[in-house]
Amino acid sequence: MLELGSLLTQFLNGATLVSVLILISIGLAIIFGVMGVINLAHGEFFILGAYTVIAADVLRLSAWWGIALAPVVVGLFGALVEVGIIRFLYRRPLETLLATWGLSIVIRQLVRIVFGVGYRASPHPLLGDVRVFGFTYPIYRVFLMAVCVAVIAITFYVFYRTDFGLKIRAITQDVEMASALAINTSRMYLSTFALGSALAGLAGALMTPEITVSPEAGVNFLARSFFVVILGGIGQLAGVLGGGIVVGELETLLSYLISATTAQAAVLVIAIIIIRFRPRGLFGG
Amino acid sequence: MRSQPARLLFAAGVLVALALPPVAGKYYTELLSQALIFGIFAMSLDLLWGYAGVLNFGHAAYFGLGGYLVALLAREVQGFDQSYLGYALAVLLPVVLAGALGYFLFYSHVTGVYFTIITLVVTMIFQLIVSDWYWLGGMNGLLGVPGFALHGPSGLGWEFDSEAQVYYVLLVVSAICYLLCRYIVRSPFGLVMAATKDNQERTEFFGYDTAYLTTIMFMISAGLAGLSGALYAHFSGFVSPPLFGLNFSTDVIVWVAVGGRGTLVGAFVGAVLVNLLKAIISDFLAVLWLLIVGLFFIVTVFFFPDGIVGTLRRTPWRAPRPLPRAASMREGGV
Amino acid sequence: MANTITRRELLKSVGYATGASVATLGHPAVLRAAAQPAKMGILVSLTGVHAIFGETMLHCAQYAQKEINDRGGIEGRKLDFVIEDDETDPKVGIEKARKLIKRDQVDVVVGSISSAMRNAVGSVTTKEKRVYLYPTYYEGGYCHDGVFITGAVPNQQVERFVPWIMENVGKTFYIAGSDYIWPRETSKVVRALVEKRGGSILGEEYFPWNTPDFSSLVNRVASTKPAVMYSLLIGSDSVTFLKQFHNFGLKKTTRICTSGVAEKEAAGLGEAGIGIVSSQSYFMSIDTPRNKEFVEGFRRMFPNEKLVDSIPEGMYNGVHVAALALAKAGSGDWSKLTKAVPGIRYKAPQGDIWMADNRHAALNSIIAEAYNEKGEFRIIKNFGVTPPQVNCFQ
Amino acid sequence: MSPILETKALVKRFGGLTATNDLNLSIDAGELRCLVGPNGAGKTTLFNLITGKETPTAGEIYFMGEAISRLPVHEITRKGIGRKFQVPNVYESLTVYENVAVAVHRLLPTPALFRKSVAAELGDRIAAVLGDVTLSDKREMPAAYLSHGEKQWLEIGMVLASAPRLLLLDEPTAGMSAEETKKTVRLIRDLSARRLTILLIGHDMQFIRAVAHKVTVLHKGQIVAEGDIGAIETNRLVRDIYLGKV
Repeated sequence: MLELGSLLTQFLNGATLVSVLILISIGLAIIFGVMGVINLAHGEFFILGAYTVIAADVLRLSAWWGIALAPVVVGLFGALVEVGIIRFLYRRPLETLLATWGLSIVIRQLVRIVFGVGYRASPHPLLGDVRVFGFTYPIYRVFLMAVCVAVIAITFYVFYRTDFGLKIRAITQDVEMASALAINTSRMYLSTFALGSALAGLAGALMTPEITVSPEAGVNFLARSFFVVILGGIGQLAGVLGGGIVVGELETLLSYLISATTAQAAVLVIAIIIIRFRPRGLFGG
Repeated sequence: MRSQPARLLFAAGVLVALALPPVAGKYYTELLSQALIFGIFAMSLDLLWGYAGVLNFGHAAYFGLGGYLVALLAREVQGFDQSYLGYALAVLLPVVLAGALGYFLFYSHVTGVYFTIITLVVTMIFQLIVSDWYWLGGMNGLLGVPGFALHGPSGLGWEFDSEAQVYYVLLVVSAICYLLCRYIVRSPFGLVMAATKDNQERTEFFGYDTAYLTTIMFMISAGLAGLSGALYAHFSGFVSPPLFGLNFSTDVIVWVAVGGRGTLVGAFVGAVLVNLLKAIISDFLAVLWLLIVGLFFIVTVFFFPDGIVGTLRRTPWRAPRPLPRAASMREGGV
Repeated sequence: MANTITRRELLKSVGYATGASVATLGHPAVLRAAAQPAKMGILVSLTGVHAIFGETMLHCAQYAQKEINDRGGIEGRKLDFVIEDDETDPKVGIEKARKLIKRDQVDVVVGSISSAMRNAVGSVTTKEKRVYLYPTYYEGGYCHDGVFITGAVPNQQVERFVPWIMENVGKTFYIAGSDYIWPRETSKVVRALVEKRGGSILGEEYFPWNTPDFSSLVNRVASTKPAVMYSLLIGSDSVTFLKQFHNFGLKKTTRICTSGVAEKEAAGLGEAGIGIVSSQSYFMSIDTPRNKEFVEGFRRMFPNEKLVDSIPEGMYNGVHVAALALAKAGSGDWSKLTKAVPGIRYKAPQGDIWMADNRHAALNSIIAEAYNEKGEFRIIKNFGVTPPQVNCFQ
Repeated sequence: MSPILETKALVKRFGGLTATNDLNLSIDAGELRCLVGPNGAGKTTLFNLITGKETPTAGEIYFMGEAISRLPVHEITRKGIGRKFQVPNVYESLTVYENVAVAVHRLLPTPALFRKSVAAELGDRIAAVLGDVTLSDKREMPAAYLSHGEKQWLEIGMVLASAPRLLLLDEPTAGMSAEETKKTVRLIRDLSARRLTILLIGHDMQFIRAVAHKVTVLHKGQIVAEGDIGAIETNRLVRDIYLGKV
């Protein structure tokens, strides 16, 4: 009974969710891939991005300013965290895990103290529809997809076509070798962490009109990005794409057939079974 | 071998534990009872984390499973004593789940951080399922789990009503669990586990199936966690989805880290101390408590890696045995 | 920043209150002179997801406390609070309820938001024979000795609301809710009312907690074209859904009616909230001298609190009802107090309320529409008091 | 007499690199064989293939007549192949005694690992091993505190304690002083005299001269020469390989 229109909107809905998941997960994956650090405060970095938009609104700046500032603010914050905490815990991944979890609690409480505990709203930057083959779809969602594609393209370009990316890949392969080749690893780590944080902040800022903004909202997004990263294969840029597509489309499609909860449980079981046969994840090398 | 002062300290601890209820009053006795249950739970995590070097970031899944099983039995099965069946299943089901996960993960050489975040997602899924599945009580949880009771074969039975009775029962159960764990970690199996934690490759080259052995340790750990969950269900009379929560999973990590991982006793020390401290501090610092917890996490990692018991054990009265601080391959796992 | 300072002051006062209670610890009740303060345990979520309501609930309780003490306390006894944070975790709620009763020996417990928390706390208070007042609107059906409810049950939110919708908005409904007991119970009442009056329900769906994307639902609503979108999603899910509903431009054709949105949620919606019609027992904009007095007095005490909604008002009423019952019973004695609560009448900010024999409060049914992006509502119609209908099943 | 270890047409490729190329090696029971060859000749890869750490691209390995090349590490080890790594690979956080105990306990079935009493039963065996490697007086010391040479001996001791039929030694004297090397030579000769089959990788010609009966020379993953030490040392091809002419 699916007619073309609903099929198309359904596809676009799925594509939006996929874009969002990829935007949220890509920072997490980059940081893990390069540094071996799992940043449990990633959800809070995301929320900091959203609060940057709120803060911009309080300062009577438009939401576009908020979206532009968020990656800068959160990226700088990430750099601060790297210098203050992460730097001392290289090669101690479990300790990093604990420290970033502690950090996530601290950020949440600080956001609460500064912005208050309630839900916050800010004006929508881009209301309105576009017409696609005679059907309307919110223009902001189309914009989200475009940004996602751009972010992916830029990330891939940076990693595979620039000097910076070359050094990063050298470090990912073999840290000691990279150091021996006079690559300044600690500076590379710093920029990687800042970059990953900035991407989380950007995702948060972009999602502000579509989600609930409260200090506690970060954890849910953290859980989802873990899903994507585990399924796609940890530390793989392409894995994030694959994981995002699988999780997003499965959730959208399965929610037609079974409950979303069951769908998520099923995705996890499938992921674990896949890991038995492909320990590096579905799309891992 | 224990030295004189350590023995004295231990004996003093036992005496204090025995003499507490009349001094502490009803509320603190109950709080301590709860801390004992949490202590067993923390110890089960320590078995895996401290002795096998594998951190389960979703340990609450097994606790919650035990608790929910008991609550479901209490609701569904009437007319016969569910408590024994409850305990048995509360141990068995987590063991099976751990076995399955171990088979899928350890046998694929998934350890370290990778294992850790998968366990984290596992507990999130459990929380999702119990929150959203109506039959399991949903967000409202399950009410009406009976209290502790002991039933003999011929209608003989005791109900443990008063706070002090419950406390002593739990003290005995904790002691038994502790001795069991101590036996395991000091057995040749415990030694091989320690070896695996230190250097997995070398252990494999001695002919040990480390995936198999680690899975066994995981199963023991999960079973014990399930038991503590069952105890908790009887103790509180109520179970709800946050028992599976990420917060609870990280709480238990804090208890073990504070007490000192790889010490067993430390799990109890951490559970009792943190819960007591929280009860006291949150009286007048409710809003700041979480901030303190967060900072504490970070500070512990940096300045206090051995925990209380671990630090005490390095004091002069014991033979010095500092371990190299660099994490082993297994923990790194990257 | 001023916000933090008040919070610190608040914390100090809590510290003082508990300090005072420690001094009386251990004295048998008989030895306590009549002038000993009456003690109320206040259980709220100051941390975790429900802190959004918990903080205002606490402030409302404290404002009620101030009013009571300014008028000379309860029969000459000062009213003391012991405040505990349940951390939005029933596990902690149980522990704190036990503390309030066993250590602090409070006369009565007031508070908590979710049904899970009420179940947790209620299991302790009933066992320990202490009276407990629960202030939040919920699915109804919780009938345990000594647990009294000052929040609305479905019939109070819906009974007058649905006929009004059918007269003024339209007869075709689409229902969406969070997947748990309150939406399911409420929707049963809604469905019965709609079908009795010849309307139709075009769809009914439930969603797990923290659903990030509701676009599929929005599309289905768009294709079925109901006149009314009846939302029973709650908390952050409610905000997420209504934002996306707005972003898809559906508000032009379908009106949102809900019993799950009040001032706090509307504030998180901003412009997306404008036009939502909600049914609650209290709105901040009720235009009566009594409510004006309440809102102004409250704002004087807590200048940074912008919005009060029905849950904190229920808390405020709960404290007052508990105080009246304590005065009537003379002490926190279980058998006396459980008999004292039913029949208590109180002139609440929402209007007159009273405690019915089924342990629930007779509350006002009010319909209001959100009209600005600050989350403020305009009263459309106040139906006055609706008695609670409760079928015990919990 | 059939050989204890045999590789047939063994091939291992890593991407474009062929580390082991059509290798046919045969070791008799009780033999003390030495593997030599320049860096990158494929010596350690061969050890990895034999012990199951790597799976061959083609070919087969037979141990006591049984094909083993697709088995996991621990099962191959259980058939009686013990391996000592080049860099000392001991349990730094355990005591010397515990290190050996880990190796000894493998001889038990898994359930017996939960019987504490077995530790006492195996005490004599552990003590004997510690005596063999002259570490008896350091039994309670964490292995992290041993000198480099002591760690090497400890590891040899541990491998011996797990009762192998075939002992693989990867440059056992690397990083040892002259005195320590001498002691190690004595130990290896002693083991060989007890009819233990030993396959060792050596670098130091003097050491090889001191221990070996028969030498196999590897180059680019292939056997280029095999024979007793005298013949090998005068072999021109071998000389050219070492001088980098081939």
